[in-house]
Amino acid sequence: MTITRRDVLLGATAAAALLPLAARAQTSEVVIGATYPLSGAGAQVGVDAQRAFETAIDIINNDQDFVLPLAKGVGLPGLGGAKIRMVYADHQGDPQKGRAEAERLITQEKVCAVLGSYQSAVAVTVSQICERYQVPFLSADNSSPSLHRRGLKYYFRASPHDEMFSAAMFDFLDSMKKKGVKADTLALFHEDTIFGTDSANAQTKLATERGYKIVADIKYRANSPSLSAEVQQLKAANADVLLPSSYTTDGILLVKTMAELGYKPNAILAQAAGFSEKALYDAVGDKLEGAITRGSFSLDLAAKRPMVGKINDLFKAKSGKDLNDNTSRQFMAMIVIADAINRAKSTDGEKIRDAMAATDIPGEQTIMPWKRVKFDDMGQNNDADPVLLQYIGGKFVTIFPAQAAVAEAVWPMK
Amino acid sequence: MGLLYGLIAVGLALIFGLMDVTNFAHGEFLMIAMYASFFLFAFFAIDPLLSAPLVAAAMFVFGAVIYLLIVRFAMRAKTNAGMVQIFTTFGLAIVMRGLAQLFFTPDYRSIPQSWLGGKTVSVAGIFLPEPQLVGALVSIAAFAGLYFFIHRTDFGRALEATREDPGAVALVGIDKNRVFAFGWGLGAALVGLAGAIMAVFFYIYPDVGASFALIAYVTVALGGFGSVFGAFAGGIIVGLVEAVTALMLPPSLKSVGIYAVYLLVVFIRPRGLFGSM
Amino acid sequence: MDKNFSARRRRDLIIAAVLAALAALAPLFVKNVYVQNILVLTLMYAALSQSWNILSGYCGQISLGHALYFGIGAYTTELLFTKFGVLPWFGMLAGGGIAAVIAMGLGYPFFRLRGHYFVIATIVIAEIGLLLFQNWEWAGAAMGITIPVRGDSWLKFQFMRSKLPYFYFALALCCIAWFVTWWLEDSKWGFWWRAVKDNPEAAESLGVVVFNSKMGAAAVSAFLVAIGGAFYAQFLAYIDPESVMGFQFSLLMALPAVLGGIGTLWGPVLGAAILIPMTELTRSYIGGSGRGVDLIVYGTLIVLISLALPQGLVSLLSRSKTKGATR
Amino acid sequence: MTALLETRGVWQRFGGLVANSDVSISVGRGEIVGLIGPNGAGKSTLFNLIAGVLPPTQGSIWFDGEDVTNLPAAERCQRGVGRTFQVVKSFETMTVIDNVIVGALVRNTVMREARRKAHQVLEFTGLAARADVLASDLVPAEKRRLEVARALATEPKLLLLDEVLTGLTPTEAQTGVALVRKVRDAGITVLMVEHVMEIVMPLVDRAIVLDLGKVLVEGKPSEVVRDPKVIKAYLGDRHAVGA
Repeated sequence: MTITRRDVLLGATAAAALLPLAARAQTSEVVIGATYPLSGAGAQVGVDAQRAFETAIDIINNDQDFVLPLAKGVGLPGLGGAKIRMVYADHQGDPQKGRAEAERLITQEKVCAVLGSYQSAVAVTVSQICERYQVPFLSADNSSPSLHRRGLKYYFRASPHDEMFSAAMFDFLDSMKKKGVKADTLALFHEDTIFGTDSANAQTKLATERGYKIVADIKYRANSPSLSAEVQQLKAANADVLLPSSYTTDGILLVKTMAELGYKPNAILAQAAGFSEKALYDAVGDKLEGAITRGSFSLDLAAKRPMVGKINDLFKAKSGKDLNDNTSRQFMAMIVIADAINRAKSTDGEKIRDAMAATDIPGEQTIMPWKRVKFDDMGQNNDADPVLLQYIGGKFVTIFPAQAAVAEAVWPMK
Repeated sequence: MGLLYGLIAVGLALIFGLMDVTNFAHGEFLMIAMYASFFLFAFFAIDPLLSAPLVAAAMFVFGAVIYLLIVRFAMRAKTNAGMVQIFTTFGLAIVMRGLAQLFFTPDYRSIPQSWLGGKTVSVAGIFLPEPQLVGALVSIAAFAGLYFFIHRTDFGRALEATREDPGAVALVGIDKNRVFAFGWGLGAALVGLAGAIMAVFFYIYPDVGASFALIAYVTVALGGFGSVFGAFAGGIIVGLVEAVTALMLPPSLKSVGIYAVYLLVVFIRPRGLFGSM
Repeated sequence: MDKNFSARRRRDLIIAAVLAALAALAPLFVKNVYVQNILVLTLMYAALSQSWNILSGYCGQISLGHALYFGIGAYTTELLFTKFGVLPWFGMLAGGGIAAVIAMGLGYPFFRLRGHYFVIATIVIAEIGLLLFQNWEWAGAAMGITIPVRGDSWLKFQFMRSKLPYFYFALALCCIAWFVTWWLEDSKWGFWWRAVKDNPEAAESLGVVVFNSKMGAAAVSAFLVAIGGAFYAQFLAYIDPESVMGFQFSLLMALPAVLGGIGTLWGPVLGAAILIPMTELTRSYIGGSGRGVDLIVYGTLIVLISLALPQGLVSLLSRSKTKGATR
Repeated sequence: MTALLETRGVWQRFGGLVANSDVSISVGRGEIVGLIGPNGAGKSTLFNLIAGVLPPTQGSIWFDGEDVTNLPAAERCQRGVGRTFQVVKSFETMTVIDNVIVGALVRNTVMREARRKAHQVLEFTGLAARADVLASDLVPAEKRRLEVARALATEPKLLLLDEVLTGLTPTEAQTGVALVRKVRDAGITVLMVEHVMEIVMPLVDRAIVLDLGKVLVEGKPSEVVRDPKVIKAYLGDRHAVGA
């Protein structure tokens, strides 16, 4: 009774509209899906991600001279030079919509792999659906450690997760302490969704193990209209190091409120997210001289690997921005999945999965400071070394680990 | 902070409280005003403090036009007028967000340098951020102005009479639509002021209104519909409760305190603190 | 006896039976899982909106906090399942029961409030629920609960790829919600609720215990919505506070009924049948641009329908059919 | 036989305002009693106290041999007190028949019976032809009549009529008077509040005049209209209205 004729008609129209696309997909194209927030609070990230993917596809589909897999030659040689086409879906940060869109991408658009998804909660449902349809899901930019520990066969993540990031942060603190810097007390400041909670859990664990004292652990509501009360508490705790895990919106408000209330910690060591977004530095960069953020990417690499700079130029031409933590990972995710499809010589989900599992890309063939791309049996790349970047003079400088560093950390921050 | 909540709520107090029109797009009005301040700053380098009257004037026109083009028709509904208003303005809110995303992109904007931004006055060891201080002053002025306006001018009386009995005022020769369009304009202009002040220390993006809308509704209802002074008091209480809750509970629960106080107040006084309706 | 009346009731029932039968056959023709997904959601929102309509449409107590009951249904089911191994079928009923009890508990103070004060109180209480779940470690807090799916099982009501079991469950839920409404419409409760909505004072003078009527409506409404929440949790196999208790659910439950015709038997179904596919299709086919065009289209349609048909889409049909039954 | 309704020393104060002071009246079974008095005499307040809208500040109300002082309106209706409202309160979105069914449900829990009862009442009150019309589409006189029908459907022992005849055209008023008689003939006691004496005096068996919250005079209509106190109270009122 609830299905009216109109409903069925709508469905039929939708199906009909899709047919040509699906038919085309099987010819000389390889279709890859990406689910991102394209409207609502996280929309900018989704829009930037589209630019990053397009940059990678340009390199793969056209003959370019980079030391990246598939850069040379046109398209995917393993599939007779087939070209990659992206289909984007908007999940609006809602797990249900993410799931529905993933299902649509797989069954309607016939995508052979799915990339995503910025918000971790959405990655949960999207990867479940991919598992059910035996289509590989590659987390480009989700950093929640719980994601790869769910026993999924079709889940992969080339980039580090928050525990790896947090470990690097504590390694850095340890090394600073050896140099005689006072960094004994920490203040955690994290938002209340999966990202913030996961990050804070990892940091709490590491702090206890390594003998740091957490003097404030402040969980706040994401997108709060005001953070004054929270910052008052941070100020009262007056820790040596502030460890924020915030998205862009709250990050901007945090820094502004800190300045207003006259709170300045010796160091800010951020769990990326908002603190690697250009918008945040456009807004409050002047107050963040010397802030440190973890990252998986650094433009400094351009000095050692010139292609990083060139690829950054390509991206900048499309988006008007430099590659950052998110967009670089998105770019790499595209390269990694294309490489696997190429080796699988097929668009069959299971074959691509096996090819993904066998992935072994040396670090030099990436734009990242990673040792290599190689997945463990849970689909996690444990060789993705995070870096720490310090915001100095309007740009990021790599300060840790030593082999990637181009400068010494400035401590305390200005 | 409480006075700022009050400032955001004051426009709503007029539209929602005094004219008894549900406006679910209030947060989006704020968003538009913040963008207006931002662009005046970005293109003409006008400090938000200076542009506030400009923004308010523009918002006045905007509010009146929205009323005449859309809300007027929503109020004509004979049955379940309340629901029609809720969902018309809700739809309007979605459209405004969509348009903002289309024209302004979803990127986060903020005004990096302004006369007020980031400066702090220290009074007896308590830090008072200047933008919030100015916000508080503007807020008090806005409330005082509105209070005077409603209770001491012909228009204020016309507004109240129109809400009470639109038929009767028509007999006396008052055009209901003109009165309400003016009311909406004024409400929007007050939000415009709030937006200009907010733009100094808050980031701006298409969904920014959502963060404030619920607080604004609660503020107005807490003080009581139909009372300008109530909305003012409501704002102060909300600010205080928020600060106190954040000290006692994990800060992520601070809104719970505000909501709980609202529930407590209306259970004891079903018309809010100073409500007349 | 008045023939018109019973004829109309019988006709409604027959139309419903025919539509339900047609719907039950739909999967024979609709093989496309994306469309099936839309159908499942449409049915679910029709059922939710029908349940919301009982309290807010018939009894006139506009609630914009029904997400609370939706979330309680979802959480009760999944907490019982993942922590104690209770099958979702029982969890669902438990969730419904808990939601009904909470609805009545809240009714005590809430039903004294009128108009906007009541509406805002409902929004606020759902928001409090959301915040509490967001901070409740045992219930997964922000991480939510992932429901382990290990193959198809009717017992655990989980299925890997097939949408059909979900489809039929949603259809059944929708039929039940419709039938309950149909049955209540011509019952003591149904009359009492409408009387309370129109004029509580007059209702009281005619022996209607207004308070109890509201409580009854709240309990039935919350129970059904919680079952819907439990279904959603099973369907999604993952829940977190934002995705089952967010304000958007409260609105999405109300919207179909309002667009279709609030306080009418067919309004919620009609509204959901138009609104949900529209929401999904606009997002899927014009949302990928990242420019918010889908929001503009969606919002404009809501404004236009609200303005053009204040009594809902049903009023288009009812002119000729149900002469003045329940506008 | 005891009176059907009795108020014993009832007071009602609103803040400093005394609306009823020490009002003791009684209504016998089968009577039509008129409760009259000038504006502001406290008629409506007393009426609401009897109907159970609010409890009296002081004093007690007895109905059918029981103390009902603290019972809510719904409970009194179940015991046999039916009422109408001065400002009509129809269920606007419901049809006429549905309006009446709400009343009929007090004594009939089975829908079919409630519906049959409602139809009987509509026949009785002459609204049968309008059964399927929405209450909001009725003309004012019909709305008044609907109020009576709804109350009658609750099968009351006592029917409280609040200015049902006021504001009607002479013809409409005559029909109304006939209906009230018919109601009494059906064995229902009637207590009616009216502001205008001319309409009610020929109809009622007994009249109670309230002034300034107190019982001024009580007795046969013919005696009451001649009472100088009543004339004074009313004349004063008339002058005020006329001026």
